[in-house]
Amino acid sequence: MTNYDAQEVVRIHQELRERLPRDPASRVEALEKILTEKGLVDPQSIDAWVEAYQDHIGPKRGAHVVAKAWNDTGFKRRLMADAPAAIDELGYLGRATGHLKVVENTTTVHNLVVCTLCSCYPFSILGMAPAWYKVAAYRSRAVRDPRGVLEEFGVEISNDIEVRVWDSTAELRYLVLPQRPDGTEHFDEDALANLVTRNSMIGTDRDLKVTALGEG
Amino acid sequence: MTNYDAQEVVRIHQELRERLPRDPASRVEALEKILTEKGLVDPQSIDAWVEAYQDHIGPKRGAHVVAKAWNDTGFKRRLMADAPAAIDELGYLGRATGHLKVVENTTTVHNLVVCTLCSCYPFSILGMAPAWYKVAAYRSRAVRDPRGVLEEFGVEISNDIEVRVWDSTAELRYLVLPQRPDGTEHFDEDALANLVTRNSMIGTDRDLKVTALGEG
Amino acid sequence: MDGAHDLGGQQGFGPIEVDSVSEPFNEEWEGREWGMAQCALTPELTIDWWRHCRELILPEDYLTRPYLDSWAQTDFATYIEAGWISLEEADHRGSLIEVDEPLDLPPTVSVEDILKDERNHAVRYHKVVESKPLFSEGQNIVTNKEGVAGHTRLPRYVRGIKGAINAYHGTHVFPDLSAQGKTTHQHLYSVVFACADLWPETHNSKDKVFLDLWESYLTEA
Amino acid sequence: MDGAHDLGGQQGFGPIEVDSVSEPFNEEWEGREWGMAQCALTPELTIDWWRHCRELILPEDYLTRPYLDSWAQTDFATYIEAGWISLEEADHRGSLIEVDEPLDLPPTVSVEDILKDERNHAVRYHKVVESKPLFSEGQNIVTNKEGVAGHTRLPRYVRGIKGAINAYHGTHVFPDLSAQGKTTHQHLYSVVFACADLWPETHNSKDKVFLDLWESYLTEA
Repeated sequence: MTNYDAQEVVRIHQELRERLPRDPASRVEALEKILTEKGLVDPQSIDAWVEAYQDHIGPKRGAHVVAKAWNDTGFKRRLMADAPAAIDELGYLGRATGHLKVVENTTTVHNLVVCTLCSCYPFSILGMAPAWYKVAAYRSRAVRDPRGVLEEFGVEISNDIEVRVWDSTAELRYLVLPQRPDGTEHFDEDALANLVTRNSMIGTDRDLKVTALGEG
Repeated sequence: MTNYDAQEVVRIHQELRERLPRDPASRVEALEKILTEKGLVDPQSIDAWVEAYQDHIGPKRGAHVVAKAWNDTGFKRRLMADAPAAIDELGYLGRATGHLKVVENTTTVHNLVVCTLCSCYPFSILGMAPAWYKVAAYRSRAVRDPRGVLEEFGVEISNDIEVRVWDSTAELRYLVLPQRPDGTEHFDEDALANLVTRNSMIGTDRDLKVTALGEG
Repeated sequence: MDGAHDLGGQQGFGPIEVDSVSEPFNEEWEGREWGMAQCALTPELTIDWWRHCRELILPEDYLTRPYLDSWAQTDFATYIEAGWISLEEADHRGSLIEVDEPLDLPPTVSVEDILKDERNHAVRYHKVVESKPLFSEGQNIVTNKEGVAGHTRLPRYVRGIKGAINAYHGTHVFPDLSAQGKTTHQHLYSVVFACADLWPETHNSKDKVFLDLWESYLTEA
Repeated sequence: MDGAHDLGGQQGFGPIEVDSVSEPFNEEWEGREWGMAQCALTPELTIDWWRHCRELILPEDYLTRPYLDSWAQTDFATYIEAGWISLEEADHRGSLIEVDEPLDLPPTVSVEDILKDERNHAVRYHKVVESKPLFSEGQNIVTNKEGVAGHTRLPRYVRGIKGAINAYHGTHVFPDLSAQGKTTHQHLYSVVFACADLWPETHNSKDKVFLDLWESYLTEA
């Protein structure tokens, strides 16, 4: 039974520090071995979860949502009003998107998403978070120097654009709706989706590139 | 020439991280080798400095100051009013004691010294700082939970005693004057000095033990 | 708690490795840890307790160990605190396992099961409660100056700062108490702060930072 | 700057190893570093600039590397920033040293020299200036709510907090500017804070914390 005893957890962390191997692979292997022998986890189910997030659940989903919002004003309206319901139409509702919120880039606004306290991320729609999203350098600086952070990503934000940083401190998760690039009037949803980068949906990319085949 | 360029120093730290060996002994060896070859340091002078702080300048000096203050009310008055001048009488004025301040324990007051921002310490009178004084655990907690810290040192402070924590944020350095133990009325200065522990002059020790020979 | 996890505005971490690649999993163990976190049986606990246990990792480890490794560390800690596995079992990496009463492990899942079932994992943390929200859109507020000793979701960089209500989100589970195993609900708001009010070097900035904050973190300005 | 060095009140570091022994030097390299710091020729710099360079060490290194090792790191950085040694020379650990113009290294010192000369190293940072101190003993003050982007000696845990003047220390070198190479002086005070005003869990405490703070860190309460 969980006792919610923080002092005890501090003691456990210290003990584990001495007792567990130092390399992450061995630590996780130990955890899987213990849980499996205890009958608390099924390694084949883990396999399936890895495959699900390796091959099926990833930023392509978010890109589809964005492309559909560009292409279908009714969907966009529903997405901005109630994102969980809208992505549910596409079968993308799931882990960490029960309180999804979409924030829209415009000519005068740029949005950037961070979680300074842990590394909250809308899994079911963007898959696993990129490594940079979880490091202290990004988490600490996104709220203090967002323009400097964007510069490191090669994104120059002119002074007349307002930067809005969304720090995911509650159970809401944020998806940035990037601007539709010019010259894509005749692109279908698939071609549009190909233009949408993962970073543009977090806000560390802004001006999407248009390629002949719509491959961004 | 020092340019006072913080951005450049950040870059240097990052470069050094990649370039310098990871173990401290090799790093310091590299520094000494470079400075010696550059003619910026004389290894024999380093030897002398090590010997000075190994064998001559240490907490025995502080203990002498404390014992003299217990035994000589004139000295104590001068010490409390102008500690640098008073310790200069004993030949102990030096590094980091130019603005020394003495704070006195009483039956109702206990003093504890810390430096939360770096690890400032009155070198010329207490020698090298103990390892625990410089670790994050002490620096972070001394100002937030001084009684908890003292408990870890085996010091129980009753509720009617006020704890005063001195965080050395400027160039002042603090020396705690512990209480003279009972039953030492006939001890001479040497015997008294033997009772004074290093920790009692930082404040992580309080009730000094009296032994038959005055050996604490 | 004022811990190493509370990173907003902390300085000195250097540049971001923006090109760190090979997602979704950089190494195999990352996938294993992620998968375990999704399908292992766990003692009854709240997400906020789990987060707090992650925050309680020693700062030097929190800042130096990979993200999903800190999940593994947190899983170990929550299992051990709940008495489901022992420190000795962790120590011997499985060779000493004692199973008292086998638990009812659900059948193996396939990728198809996962994809079909995913929408049921869109946890909703809100609840309709009778009380009326204290604040309304556009209203000026000031955040609490003080932290709390345990888990909280009011980061240090927005304590004692003036902001305004951007939107009302309804009532959500209150994390400070949820981390102690007590489920209560509180009005939640999107609150907007001017960067200029947060940092000494951004006084000319017109940029904004938005946080989702619970009602008891706020008072009328 | 809000860096990892600003440790007052940070939580999660666990117990203190109170018995860590074998001072003064636990290992030989500690003595060498200490000695070097005392007698090597250095470019002209201020103690506050050196401290700031130490604060700029990456947080994960600052929290995990031994104390005197961080001195060595800081020495390297200050020598390199001043152009006295190059990154390449640091890299090759001495094998590539180029000496442009040999400096005038003082004669070798003996222990006797050191002990005789020590009182001349009692640096005094104060200076008599004409301006009158703004505050007097017993007066209530409140500390600045905001930090500064560079070096400062107003720790984060006492920002925006009410306290009282305990004593006046005269005028001392102001570290925020000294860290930028500018020597100015400012009135310095011993300021007392109630623990009860600092931390959420100590509201019943009657304990006190004293800090030495410069006049521009304070305003009348």
